[in-house]
Amino acid sequence: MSYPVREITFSISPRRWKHIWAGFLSDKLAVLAFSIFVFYCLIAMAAPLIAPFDPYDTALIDLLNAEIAPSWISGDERFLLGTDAQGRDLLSAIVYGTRTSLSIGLLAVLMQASIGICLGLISGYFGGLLDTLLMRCADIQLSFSNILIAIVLLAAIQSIFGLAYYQDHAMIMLVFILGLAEWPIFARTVRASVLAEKQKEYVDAAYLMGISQIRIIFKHILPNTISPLFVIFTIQIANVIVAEAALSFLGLGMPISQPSLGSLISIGFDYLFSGIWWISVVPCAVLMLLILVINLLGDVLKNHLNPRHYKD
Amino acid sequence: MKGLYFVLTLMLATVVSSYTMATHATTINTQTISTKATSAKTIKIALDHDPISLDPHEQLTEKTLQTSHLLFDPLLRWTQDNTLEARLATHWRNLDAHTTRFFLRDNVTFHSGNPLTVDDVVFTIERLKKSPDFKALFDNILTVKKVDRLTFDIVTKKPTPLLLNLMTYVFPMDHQFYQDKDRVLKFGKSFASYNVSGTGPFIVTKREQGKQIDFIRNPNYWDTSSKGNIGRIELTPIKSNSTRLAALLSDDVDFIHPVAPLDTKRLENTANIDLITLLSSRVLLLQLNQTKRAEFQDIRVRKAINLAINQQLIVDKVLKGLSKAAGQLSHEQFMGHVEELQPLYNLDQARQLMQEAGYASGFRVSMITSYGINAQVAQAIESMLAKINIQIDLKAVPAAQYLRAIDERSTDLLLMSWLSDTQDSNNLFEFLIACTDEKTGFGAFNTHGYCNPAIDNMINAANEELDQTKRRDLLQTIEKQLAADAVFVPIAWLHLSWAAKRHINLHTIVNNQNLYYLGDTVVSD
Amino acid sequence: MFVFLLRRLLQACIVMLIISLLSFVIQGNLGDPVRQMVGQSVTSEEVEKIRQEQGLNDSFFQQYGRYIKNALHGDFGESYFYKEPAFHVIMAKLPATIELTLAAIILTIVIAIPCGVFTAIRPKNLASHGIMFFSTIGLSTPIFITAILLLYVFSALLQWTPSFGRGETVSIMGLWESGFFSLDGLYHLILPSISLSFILAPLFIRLIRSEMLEIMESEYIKYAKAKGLSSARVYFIHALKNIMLPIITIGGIQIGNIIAYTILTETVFQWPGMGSLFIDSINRVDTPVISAYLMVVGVIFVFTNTLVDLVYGLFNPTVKLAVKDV
Amino acid sequence: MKPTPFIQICDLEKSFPLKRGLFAHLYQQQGYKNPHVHALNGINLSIEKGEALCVVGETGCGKSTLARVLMGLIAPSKGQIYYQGQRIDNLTHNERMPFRKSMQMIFQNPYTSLNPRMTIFQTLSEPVSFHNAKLTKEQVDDKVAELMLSVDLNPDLSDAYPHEFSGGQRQRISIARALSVDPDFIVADEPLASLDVSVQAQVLNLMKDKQQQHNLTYLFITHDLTVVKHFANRVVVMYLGQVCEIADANTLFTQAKHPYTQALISAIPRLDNNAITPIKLAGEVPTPLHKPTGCAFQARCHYANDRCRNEVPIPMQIDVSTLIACHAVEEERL
Amino acid sequence: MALLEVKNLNVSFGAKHNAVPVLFDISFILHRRERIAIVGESGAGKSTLGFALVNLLSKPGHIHSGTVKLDGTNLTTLTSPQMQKIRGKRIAMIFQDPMVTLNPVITIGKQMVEAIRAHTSINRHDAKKIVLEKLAQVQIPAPDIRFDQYPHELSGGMRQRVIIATALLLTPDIIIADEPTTALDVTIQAEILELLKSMCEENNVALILITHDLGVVSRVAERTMVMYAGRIVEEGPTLEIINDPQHPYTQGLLNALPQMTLAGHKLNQIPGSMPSLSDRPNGCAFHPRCQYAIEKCQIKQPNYIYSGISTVACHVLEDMISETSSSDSAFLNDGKDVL
Repeated sequence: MSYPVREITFSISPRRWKHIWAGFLSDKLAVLAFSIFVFYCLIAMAAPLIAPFDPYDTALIDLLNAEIAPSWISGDERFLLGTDAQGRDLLSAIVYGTRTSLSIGLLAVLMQASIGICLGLISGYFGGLLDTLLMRCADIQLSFSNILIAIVLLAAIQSIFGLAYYQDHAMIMLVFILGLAEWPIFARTVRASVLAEKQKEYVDAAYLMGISQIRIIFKHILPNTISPLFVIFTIQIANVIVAEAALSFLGLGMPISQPSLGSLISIGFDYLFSGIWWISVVPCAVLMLLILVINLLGDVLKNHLNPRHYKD
Repeated sequence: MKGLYFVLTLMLATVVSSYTMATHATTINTQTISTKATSAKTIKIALDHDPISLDPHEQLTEKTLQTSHLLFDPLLRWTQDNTLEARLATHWRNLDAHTTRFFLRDNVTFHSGNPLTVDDVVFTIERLKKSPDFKALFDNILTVKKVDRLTFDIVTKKPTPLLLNLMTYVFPMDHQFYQDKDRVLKFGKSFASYNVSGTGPFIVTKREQGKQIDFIRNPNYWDTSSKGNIGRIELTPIKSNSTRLAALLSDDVDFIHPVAPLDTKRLENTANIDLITLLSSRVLLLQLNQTKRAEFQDIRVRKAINLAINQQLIVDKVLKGLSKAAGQLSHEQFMGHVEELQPLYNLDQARQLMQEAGYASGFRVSMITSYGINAQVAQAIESMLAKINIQIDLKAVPAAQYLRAIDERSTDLLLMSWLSDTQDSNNLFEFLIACTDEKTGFGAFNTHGYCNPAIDNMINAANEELDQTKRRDLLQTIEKQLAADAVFVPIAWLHLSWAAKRHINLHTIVNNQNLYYLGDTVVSD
Repeated sequence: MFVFLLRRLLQACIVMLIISLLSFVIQGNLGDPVRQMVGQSVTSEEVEKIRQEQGLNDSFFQQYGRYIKNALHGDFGESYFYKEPAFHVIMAKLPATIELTLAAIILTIVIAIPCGVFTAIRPKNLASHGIMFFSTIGLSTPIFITAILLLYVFSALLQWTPSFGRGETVSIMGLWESGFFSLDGLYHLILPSISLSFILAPLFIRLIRSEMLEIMESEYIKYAKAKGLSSARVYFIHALKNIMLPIITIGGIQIGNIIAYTILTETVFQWPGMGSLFIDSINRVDTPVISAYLMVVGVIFVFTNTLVDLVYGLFNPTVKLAVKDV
Repeated sequence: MKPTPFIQICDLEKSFPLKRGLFAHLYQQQGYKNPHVHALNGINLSIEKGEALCVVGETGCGKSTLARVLMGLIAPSKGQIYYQGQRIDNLTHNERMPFRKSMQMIFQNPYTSLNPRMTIFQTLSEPVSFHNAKLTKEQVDDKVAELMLSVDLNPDLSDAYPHEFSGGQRQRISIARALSVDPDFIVADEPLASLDVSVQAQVLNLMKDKQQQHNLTYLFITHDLTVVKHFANRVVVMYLGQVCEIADANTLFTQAKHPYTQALISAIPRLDNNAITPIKLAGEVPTPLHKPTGCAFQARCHYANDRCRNEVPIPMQIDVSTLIACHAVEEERL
Repeated sequence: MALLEVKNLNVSFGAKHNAVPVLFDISFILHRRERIAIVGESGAGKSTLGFALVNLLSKPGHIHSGTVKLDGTNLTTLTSPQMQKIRGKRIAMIFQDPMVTLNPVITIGKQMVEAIRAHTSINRHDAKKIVLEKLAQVQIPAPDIRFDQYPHELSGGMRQRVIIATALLLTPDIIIADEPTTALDVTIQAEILELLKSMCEENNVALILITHDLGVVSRVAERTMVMYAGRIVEEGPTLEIINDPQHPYTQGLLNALPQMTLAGHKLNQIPGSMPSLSDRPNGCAFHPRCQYAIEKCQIKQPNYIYSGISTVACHVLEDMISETSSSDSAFLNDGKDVL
């Protein structure tokens, strides 16, 4: 006796990313934050096109123009946001500073992510002594703050390469230092996901199919560990930018001739009591907004990628 | 389990506290003397840093000298209008070209109660000759001869026109107090760096390095004519300009130094706060390293750089008009000052000179500066030189590395400032202009590699020339020659700035060598 | 327990070794300590003499060997600036930093727990949105900006609070210089601890909130409700006790951050603690202090981590540290 | 001489160290004992071609460990495994490759046994193209479509992700994946545990069909005795890492000998006959860490005597197909 | 009067405008000391029903309409403090997984004592006495040791006993047991079921057993309700339903059990799977899987009718009955009222 086999109707639930995207669009704050972030990115990418002056071209800077207030106060239309103590157009400096800060943020986090993901995958998948060693290192490093580690690394690198070399390659060096400083966050998250994923039977199934371990790690496990990383990736960008700003504030970051937002603020702080408020306030506001926006994006991602909100 | 936590906590507490105690023991605790004066005032001072030692011979810096003026008295001292004033030496006379006789003040006692005698002065000058920092200055003094209890002769190797200037550095130390414990130690703890017995108006009661020094007035101070009414001083180092200013604005301190040029405008408009700025003889100059860069060997290039830099603009914009644009090294109060040498600025001519020299399209050079206001001046120079196509890779570095760069002559352009130790032009020439000589220390800061034997000879001659007119001629000739050769770019004579609550009467106590005699300060109610 | 402590000790040794190597690489390369110690008009001959005396001209390995040897005897070298054993210098500054962090932590706890719990149990409430908004702002403001703004507004403009230093300290049994027991000391503590907690509190508010939200979904919370327990008991006994675990863990990791934040806060407020000492030492190239600082921070890290693990064990009955040896 | 069994398991043991990490490692080298959890304790078993051998037992009895050791997912601590007479337990991942095609596994949880980030096509085509490198893209497509049809799934859905399917459908995909390499032998580790009753039937029927179609041999692990009765040819009852009883399915359900088997059978929730009251076992369920001495079951057994408490019973052949490890049965107290 | 009377209970998830109904028109009566079972596969809404009865639906869920009357008091309109007094005291609950039901960081004893003290003014000491007594009652050896232990120190079966003891502490009127044995081993399962049954009998407690296992139902419950996709499809005495299921779904469910089939034969299977609550088919929710489905099934939800054995919601059955015994219509009309 047999029943007529019917193809059962079932719903195809919307694809994961479509779902996230839809949830994202319905969140007004998220859209706002995202638009501002995109705006920042565009500005950073198109800095040479947008900035009215090239702040690195010292020939364009005239001390005669020093300390002009923003145009709505001074009426000087050449300098929308005014000029700094050197006569550099503040708008241009901020545009380029944003470019520097964002690049350092992105590149350093990319470096953190690549180191962290690789070590985390290896550590989580193979386990054993290597895992213990790597995670001890991660623990120790994580217990010190990124700024502290960066200061130490900075000093070490400066002493190895010499300060002059450091300043010439400050951006790459900072990326390197900040990239090294916080890989454990990625490594630990990846490792935790890998440990969880490794328990899942699809990994065993793949293994039983004879698929090589490298392929299992990268093709099967890695894609499943990605989503928490998006959140960390986003928030880390903010952290790295702040760390770079803090280093610059302490006088250890970008050189004065190629200011990042952090060094602009650091320079500006000397002017805080002097009445030339725009030199510090404007970069501060730009930095804070950037960090705020990235953190908000991190929150949004966290909410939408959370398995609790999105049932598998 | 809980017991364990207790033990752990206790262990931590013990470790920490034992060290706290240990450091306490090391803070100075001379006998506490109550102040007699009923009208005694307490003032709080915030400086950018505190003296590294209480030993007046350990380091030749403004901070040490300032402290020495509180704890000791010199034989002579500079007044506000840059003349010399007798202190522990009442008078003096030249016996011959090599010998000068000094007469000491009687009835002066040290903090320890010992009376001041010539033995103390002999001890002190001998010690100065051993100090690494002061050695070079006192090298010329052959011996100090004791004549009687209060009279002594100073014999020099060569005629020394600036002997009196030197005597401002002699702060007689209590030789009985320091006997056998008089080592000058740069690293490590010496007796003298923590224990003081001077003749000065103040006594240290508490010292936590990097945090605070407290002074109280010496009740047995010899100078009874002094109207000074400060009973107690609390001196705190505050490094950050903004925090220091905030401390003054929030009434936490009465007196700060320095004030960043930027903040002067704000203070001018603040009620109850006096801002004093004085032009000092500290000169800021840009050295062009001829050894390292062939381009700088061409006088046209050096001249062009001189012409391209607008000193007056730097002074107006960066230094807020408080400093003075310089066209030479010697400050106007110095003997070597040449009135005609004014800063030059002519961009067109500069460009033309560059073209003549074959560098119309310019070149790239490196430049090092220390942090702070120098870095801002450097940036201004950077953009000025960019206009004659000289591109600068500017680096601002911390002091320690800055000094290393000087020692190694590792940079093409160097921005540095120099204060004459003797209030005389020749000190500038000796260190900045003379050919580098490891042995004598001459040219130690000559990073431009300019070496002119003729000028060296003139420097040596001036050192021995007692005739003021001839000496003036010598010094002015050097200054003119340097200007003609465009060896370096003088930028400005920098200013000093203080801010204080009005009742401190700040204007009465500061001088342009950054010295203030708080012992004589009268604070109003 | 013994094994646990032994393990920690080993870990501490490894940490120390790494730090000592790092700090030594830095040493002598940051700049010239001798140059800083002498006045301007000193001959290079004299400088060279001092350098020789200090053993700064020896080879790297000689110096490192000497350093390790001395370190084993508890001697981390003498500060060039303070002319005292670097370790003593650090220890003298430690109480100030500990008190600052303690005040900030207390402030953080007082703010974060009620706010975090409230936002979790009333997520739709307007006040919750407000708290979350401010916590995001707080999280996004670099600590040096917060500190400078607080200093500017409350000290310079309003003159409500002191601007620098620790104020009057009271010696407790001669063991500890404390600012906790004088009005002036507490007064001085306000701004620095607020700016520290300005960055810590948002972090913990968010942590508590998300943990709380997660726990609220758990079976045992539902069960506690089904038993008819009052909401207060459910939230503050059943839920809070469980979120203590992740909070302790994250809190332990934050120790490192707090130490870094104290560097910035102390620099701005001229707080005479370890952090400002560290930055000053970097600028002064006082390398013995720099390496001693790193060592002490390393010890603090190992110590707090151990403590965190012990406390974790207290809160989590399923963790047993005392694995008996077989 | 008996013919070589299809799969032979000899004295299989598996234990897990309790402590891990650097310290435990050093510790052990110093000769200190690191306590181990014994998940399998000397298992002897043979599986004949074409049969469905069911392994039953409660949580923690080692049945899943048995499956994983058998498949080479974890290495045994001791003992040997033979596949058609060839020893396979000591092979490396690569050496084992030839056996991968003939031995496959179906897992318990259909929600975790499929990679959530791979479409069904990717999941199924990966082993197909991996083991048949020569196949063209079209051939792979065809093979995948064929596989999906064979488990009653519409091939049009091959581009969907696992979360778009129901539990039963996912389990069918798992079966299709196992079948994709045309195995002879399939280990099914509680494949029905997380499925609803109505869906269980679908999967069970499908497995039965495939057995007939492909002449498959099953090692079927379950805790549900009603399924065993329906599906198995032979049954292995395990308790705390040891085999209690091996018997034909019919024999087992009609005349179980071992006291534990009896208790298990009596505890089956029955629809029809509520007259059978479950045999109540004494005491607590021991964990593999705190294993009682003697017979593993003695602490809960009503028939235990001193011998049971001290001496481990040795499995004893009762008749052709029945094997029992019990002193009580041996002494004919039961 | 009935102890518990549920009438036309509708539960929805989500906000008003896009609310998804998850329970439809649930009505039933529970008498004192009665043991009833709610049977259904996962996703049928049986657990939701359990929580709806005590007003503990998790966040987006809410009671849309209908009443739950306990001794005449409508629970759906009570304020939360009022409801708090009911929960634990008059209606106790037992959850599925004893591993996660007890708070891991609080000792067994404290968790039980607090349950007493939440509803009575008994002091700690006396409460402990009651707790120890109840622990002994559920046959936990050495209750005084267990009292101070943490949940992880107990085995699964022990924990479920603790939970049963907790439920009995204040001798409630009703215990709602949500899959109390699913997470346990077979041998333990039987013991726990026996315990639950005997405890209810001894303490005069009514039991609502929520389960997917018909075998469990037959052992414990007197009456059974079968749920499918948020609706009760069949209700009646347990044995009758098992022996002669009326609804096609119940039939399919029973026939799919291996024990109903001869060994070696193919099992009867219901094609497809239960629809998710968010896209329930129109009409009778079961019609896409029903081999008897007629056109009407796709359009209209069937009403409840009494088949003579049980009350069923099925168009096909309704048609069959009205064809065969149209004279007996009065009997059929009664169907709805029975519920």
